[in-house]
Amino acid sequence: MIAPREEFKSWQSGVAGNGSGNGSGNGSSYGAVRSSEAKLVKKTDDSLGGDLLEVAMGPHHPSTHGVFRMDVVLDGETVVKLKPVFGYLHRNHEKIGETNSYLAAIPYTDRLDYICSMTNNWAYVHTVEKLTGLQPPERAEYIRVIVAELTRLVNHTCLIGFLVQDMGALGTPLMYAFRERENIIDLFESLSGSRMMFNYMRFGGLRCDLPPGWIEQAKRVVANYSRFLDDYEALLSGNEILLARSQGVGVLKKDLAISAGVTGPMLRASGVNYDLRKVDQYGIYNRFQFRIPLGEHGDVFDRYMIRVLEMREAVKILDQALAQIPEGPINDPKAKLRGLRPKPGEVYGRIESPKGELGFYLITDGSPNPYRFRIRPPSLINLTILEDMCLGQSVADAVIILGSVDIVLGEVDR
Amino acid sequence: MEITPSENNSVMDEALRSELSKQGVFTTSLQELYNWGRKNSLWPLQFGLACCAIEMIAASMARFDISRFGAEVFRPSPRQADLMIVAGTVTKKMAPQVVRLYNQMPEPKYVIAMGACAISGGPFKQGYNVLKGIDRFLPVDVHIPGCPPRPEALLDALMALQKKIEQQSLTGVTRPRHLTEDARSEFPIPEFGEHDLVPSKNPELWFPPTPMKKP
Amino acid sequence: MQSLEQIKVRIEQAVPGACVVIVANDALPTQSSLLLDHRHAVDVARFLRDDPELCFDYASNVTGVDRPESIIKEKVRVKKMVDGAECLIEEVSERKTRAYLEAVYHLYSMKLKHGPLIIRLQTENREEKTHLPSLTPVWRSCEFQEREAFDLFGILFDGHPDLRRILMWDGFKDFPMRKDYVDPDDYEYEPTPHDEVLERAKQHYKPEVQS
Amino acid sequence: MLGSGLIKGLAQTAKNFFGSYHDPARMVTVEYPEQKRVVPEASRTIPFLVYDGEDPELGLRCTACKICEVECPTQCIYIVKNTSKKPDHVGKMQFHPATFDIDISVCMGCGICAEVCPFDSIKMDQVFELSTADRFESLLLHKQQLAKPNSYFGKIHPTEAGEIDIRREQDKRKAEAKAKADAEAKARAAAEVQNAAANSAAPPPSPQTVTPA
Amino acid sequence: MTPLSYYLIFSALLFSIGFAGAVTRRNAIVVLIGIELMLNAANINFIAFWRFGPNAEAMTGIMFVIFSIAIAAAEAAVGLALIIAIYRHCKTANVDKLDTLQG
Amino acid sequence: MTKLDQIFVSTKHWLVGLAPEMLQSLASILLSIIPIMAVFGGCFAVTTILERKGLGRIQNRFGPNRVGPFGFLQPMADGIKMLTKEDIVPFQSDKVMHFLAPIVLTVPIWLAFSVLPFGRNMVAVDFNAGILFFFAAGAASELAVFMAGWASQNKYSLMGAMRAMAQMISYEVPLVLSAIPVIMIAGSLSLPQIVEAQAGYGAGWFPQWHVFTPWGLAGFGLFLVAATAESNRSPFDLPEGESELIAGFLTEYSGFKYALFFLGEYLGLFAISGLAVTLFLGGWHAPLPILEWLPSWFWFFVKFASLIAAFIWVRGTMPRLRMDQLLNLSWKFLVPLAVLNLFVTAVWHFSSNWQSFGGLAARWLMCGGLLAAAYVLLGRSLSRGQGTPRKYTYAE
Amino acid sequence: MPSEIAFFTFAGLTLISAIAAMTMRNLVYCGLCSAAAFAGIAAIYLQLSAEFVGFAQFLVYVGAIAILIVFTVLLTRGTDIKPTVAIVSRGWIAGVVIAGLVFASISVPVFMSATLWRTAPPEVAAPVEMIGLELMTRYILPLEAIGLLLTVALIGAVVIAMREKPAESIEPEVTDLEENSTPAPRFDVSSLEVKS
Repeated sequence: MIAPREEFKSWQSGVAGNGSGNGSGNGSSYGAVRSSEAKLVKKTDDSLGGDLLEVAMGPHHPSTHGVFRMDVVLDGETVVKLKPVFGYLHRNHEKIGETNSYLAAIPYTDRLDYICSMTNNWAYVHTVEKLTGLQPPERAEYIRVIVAELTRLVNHTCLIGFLVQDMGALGTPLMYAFRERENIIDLFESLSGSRMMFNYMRFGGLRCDLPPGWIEQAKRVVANYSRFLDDYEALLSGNEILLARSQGVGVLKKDLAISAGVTGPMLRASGVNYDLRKVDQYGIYNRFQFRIPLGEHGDVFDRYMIRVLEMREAVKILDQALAQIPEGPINDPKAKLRGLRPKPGEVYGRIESPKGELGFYLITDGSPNPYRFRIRPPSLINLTILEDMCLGQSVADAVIILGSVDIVLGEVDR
Repeated sequence: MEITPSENNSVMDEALRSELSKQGVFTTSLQELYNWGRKNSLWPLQFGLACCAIEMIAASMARFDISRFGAEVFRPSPRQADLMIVAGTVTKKMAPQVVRLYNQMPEPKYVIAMGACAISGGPFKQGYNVLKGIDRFLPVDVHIPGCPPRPEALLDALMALQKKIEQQSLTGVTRPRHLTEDARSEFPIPEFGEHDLVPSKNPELWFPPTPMKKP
Repeated sequence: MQSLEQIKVRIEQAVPGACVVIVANDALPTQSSLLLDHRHAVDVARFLRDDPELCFDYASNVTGVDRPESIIKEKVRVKKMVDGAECLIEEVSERKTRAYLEAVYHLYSMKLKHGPLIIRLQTENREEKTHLPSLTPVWRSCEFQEREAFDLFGILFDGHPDLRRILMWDGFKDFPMRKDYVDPDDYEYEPTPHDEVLERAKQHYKPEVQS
Repeated sequence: MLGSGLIKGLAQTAKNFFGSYHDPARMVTVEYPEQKRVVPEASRTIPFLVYDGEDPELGLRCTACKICEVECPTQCIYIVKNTSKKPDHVGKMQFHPATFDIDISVCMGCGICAEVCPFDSIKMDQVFELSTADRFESLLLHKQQLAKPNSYFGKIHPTEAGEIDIRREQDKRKAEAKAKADAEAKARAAAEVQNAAANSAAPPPSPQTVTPA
Repeated sequence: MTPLSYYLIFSALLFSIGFAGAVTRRNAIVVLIGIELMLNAANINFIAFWRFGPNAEAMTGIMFVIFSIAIAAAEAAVGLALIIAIYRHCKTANVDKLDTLQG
Repeated sequence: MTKLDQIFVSTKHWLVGLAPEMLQSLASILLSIIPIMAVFGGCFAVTTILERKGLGRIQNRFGPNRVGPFGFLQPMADGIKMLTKEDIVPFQSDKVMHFLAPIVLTVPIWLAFSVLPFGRNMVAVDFNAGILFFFAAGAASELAVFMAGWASQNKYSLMGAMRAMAQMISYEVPLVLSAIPVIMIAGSLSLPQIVEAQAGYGAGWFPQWHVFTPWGLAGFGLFLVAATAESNRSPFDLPEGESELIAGFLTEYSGFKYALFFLGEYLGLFAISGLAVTLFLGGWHAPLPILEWLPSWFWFFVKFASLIAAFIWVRGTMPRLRMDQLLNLSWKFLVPLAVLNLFVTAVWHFSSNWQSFGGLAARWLMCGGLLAAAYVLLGRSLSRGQGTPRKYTYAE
Repeated sequence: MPSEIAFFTFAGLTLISAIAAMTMRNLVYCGLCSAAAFAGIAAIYLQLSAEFVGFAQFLVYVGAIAILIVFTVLLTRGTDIKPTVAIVSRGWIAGVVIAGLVFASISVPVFMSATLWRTAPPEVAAPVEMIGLELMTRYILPLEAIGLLLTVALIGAVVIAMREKPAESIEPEVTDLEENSTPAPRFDVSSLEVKS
């Protein structure tokens, strides 16, 4: 039906990912035919006698969880150099935050780490509350803890799904993860009206109260969740292939993790006890009984397992919070919706998002919009040591190491 | 076998169809078969950009199950994909890559712009690194507004695309883009400039209307 | 954690010649900060990291801030002789602030679980003297964040192992997070035009808009 | 060990395979175009404008105050005030929009416009089947497309709409009562004036009471 | 039925081609291919003579070819391993350039 | 009964008889080839849709169900689309090889079907070295994969091709080694004779299939693992592992050529499943004597289908291995076990006259114990301490 | 007649591929053409009703040796893919002349001999059982020798192809936490693009 295109007279020939993205010298010119020189193999002199292969994985690559690129140099299948390239999803959150009002920045925080919108909301309103001295009432604090822990469940389940997907399981664990995610998303939707971009928290409180019957539904979901976790672990935790792929792979040492500012489950998998829920005791986390699981080896399997154990702890917190939640108002009476003008100064606020420390740094100058709006993304900083973890591993390992770091590009590039 | 465009309108009534069957039944049925095959086997490119990608994944998961339409075969290689779902914000740094991926797809190929960002830059259109709509560089078949659109909205768009394919003919004015004589299956890839993409739009594709005037 | 004054005294003892200034912060949480001088910044940072009582082993947040020249108008009552009589006159005095770029580091201690300690470094101006010492050798976590500050603000970190653009492409010339950055003119049709859009529309659609 | 984990995993998937035939918790697919999930009441997609009564032009609650235009984070709302005024539900004369456009190709559905609207005029819709091939015309919604009756609002957000209706009804009644009281007071005053005038034997002005619409 | 001489001529041709290649080409891999072709030419002769020979049930030709194939496999494995080792050492697989022993 | 059993054979004879004398041999060949191509081509279509539906069910969704009745026309739509899709030959690629590769892959696999016995007297060609022919035909696919990867001139393709070759060469060894015990016991390389060797029922009901012996079970397991790897199925789908190599050696293929690769891959799977049925699962024999009234080809296809289902099931469950682990599995686990299995088979063969109860038990224990011990030892050494439960501490 | 057609087809294909394998510039083509030649020879064996040998030839030569050759080409790539020397050189001419002489010296006796023009006895078969029995009885010693040879060759090939020094595992560069240490630049410093 269609005449075959004999020669693909294109500006490039390689498929996806090995094209230029960074524009550093290999950007194609508009309308001009790029040199058809085979850039298949770039020979580099190395002492080992083998030939090195330069591969650009990404920005369109199935394993990079979005638009991330790793410039990898391979010796056979072994990674000898890895250069992360960012910015393919740089959406100028900080610039937009500096031109918009304090209220208008809340929906933008939803879109930072778009799997954990609730905790992003919380981090931002937490920072502004620190700045303005607004104090959310008790019920609001409880609801915040509940939605944050539900978010943790969503994030960790999906992460494990993506991680096992990266190992090559045909999406089955991911499907199960999303099956359970949908239940929590339903909760969030009936609470805030949207499936992903909740825009739920407000300075000194919340946008709206729980709808009737929500607590019961949430209790049901949480009760099912530990059952689901058992199933999930039966599917994965003992799987020999998963063990072989993940144990001893991508080891991150304690000292390096601290120096590199790694936070969240990844840090705790390396054995560092640092969880802002315990350290800062923000919100009302001091009221709940829960423990911080710590890994020992700091490899991919520990990172997987820490997340499973954290989910089990999150279920515990949820059980307590859902049982204890009091009645009452959900907003600080001092809070007003529009026209927030904090007095000049600066503040840094942070919370433990599922991926690590999510901080906001605001400088105010008395105008209705912040002078400086800075987001401290856990995903980006956790990637600092990506190369250190991947060197000497095979390319397939690099993929799952990246998966185990748990990045969301919206947050990495902002 | 010659069928004039007016006759070859796919929304033809039964009487016309029976009349045609005397002379051109073969062409008509071939066309139907071709459209039927194309519309029921839309393999998307496994290609997520931002937030909407999560809803795209959700659409392929158990609750919404895009596979019912035969479209769950997310191909990681553009050579085997038919449908590019631009799911999320296209940044200027990413735009050349998106165009390149489109160029690498074989004809017939379709583009769905999913979400406000892909259509117009959406909430991020004020940003300096955000492309204000993928249709500046690529011909988009279906736009789905929303931020992000629900997975059902993606399914709805898929059905809209299927309907669009169904109404195309092999010849005449309703023929698809790739069967026109001067069809381009590749579009120029913008280059990174010192301040912006060069050029910032493809003038052959992008015909915005004049903006209204604020009194 | 020790108070900022104590830390300042200890730094000045430990790193001879270091000049540390406390920068006050009037906001509610009063997170005041320490301004360091360029020459001793790395030594001070190393001291902060290694001192067993401080042990700021974790640099959480590194960011740049743009401080362009601005004019602060102050109303001052000045005693002046008017018509031979002394009287108070309100006079507006204009004061120009110094233009500089700033790097702000938020330090915490994972070991002792305290913080934050905020340190900041300022460049001489915004145009050509935008060099600052890099603290990446002290804390690895500064690596990408300093690169980002370079990319978006144009702060040059001396001693950084890999100072390249991180978010924008390599050939990009501007520093978009600076306050005086002008967006590229990629104006497009906007159906809900606001004033600035209309200004641009005039350039792009001259005949249509005027007609 | 030695493959037992693999077998456990296989057992899990087998459980799900067979479960998908009888267990609704495992077969969760909703076959979209035929079956549709009931979206929760709070659900929101794009904004719309509420009007009371039958006529979208007359009953439009919007007063073109432009708060939403200012607060919208994405600046996707465009309002032009009409020069004339029309009475609102309590009878106060209000401006109304000559143009009210929302560019849903930009709107991110955050709902801030609905939150800040002091007139309960702009609310969040629940339609999501908006896909279109036409990027410029179909995605710019004008006042005509945006205006939807209050009954529709009551259908998609029953709780909220109920509260608003009650409040507006109260406002209206209060306004009526106030107007009545005002009228009575006026009448009384007029009567007093009249009396006084009568007492002073001056011809009284004819009383003019305005009844609110 | 094809006469025996056809096979013999064919095998002679094959042998000469392999020989010419082995002699003229410089790349060790091509030389090895040439040698394999010559070996195969011999094998064809064995099979042909077995097929046309007087006592075919003895199967000597077949046996010889089976062993020959096995040896060829071993030879190819060792030969190619040698080529890889030489390449790694001298960065070339060109036999002309391997003249280190000439001093 | 035999009428139904032999319906295809007698139909073929009848049809051949209709042809003129001169063309009878040609007709006979055609009548063997065409049904094989039709049946397995149909199998390909049905398997793709059933696989998608089955995976869907495993993942708690429906799978394709809107195209045609129950979605069964989905493969047809896919086929039409693929046929009409533009065929892109990359600018830098080697055009001849790019074109030849899918053909070189598909044709030999079709040939491999000619020696498989699908039922009683239903084999296209009865070579007396049939199994050797099968493996020889399978060997060509490696070259095809290499050609595809090399001709594409794409890094991912080349890496995929290298992986594919290393994998196929490594797994051909255990594949052949695990088939040799069957040849030893059956005493023939001819596949119909191997099926015949599994005829009859022990104690009147127990099928004498090879899989029901210790060496047979071990061999069957080894064969299946090696077959999965040979046909590039999950968890051994490294050559086209999409999370690492986009689509491996298929990255640059589009349209009909891609469809041919797809077809070739599935045909390879079918062929090797058919061989597994023939070698270990008793070919076309019924599992129980009372079920013998069902035709022999029915039983072949039942076993064949259940093997395919098992492959789909495994595909839906497991993540994939890494390259070095894959090769280790072959060389350090499968090959030694297969060699040991040869020895065990010899023991089994020479103890075949231990027919007393004690003798039988001793025979089973000895052979089974040897294999089990080797399995445990090799498995432990392969996993090297992985899988020991880890302890996690908690901080309050 | 059909057998002659088959013979000429296969022989022609084999010779063409053999010539191509010997003359092609691109080594990958050489390898693939040699595979085609080996396959053609296997077909000739089949035509000579040496079934077992034909299959074995295909399995070993196409399935193993050709693959090995191609693998080696890839591992030693960059050497001879685009040679600079012209294909027709003095050495080349000499080689072809010698090869022609070899061919002549073999083929002349073939053409001279009358007995070689005879056609085959009608039915000859080499059943696999017979081959097996022969291997295990009369040829047991050569078989053992071959087994030994293959083992030695296998080990030898592995030893030869092994890297001279075992590949050092690349230690991840950990940023030194010691004092006074600046992490070594991890990428080429010259590529730094510092512009203000």
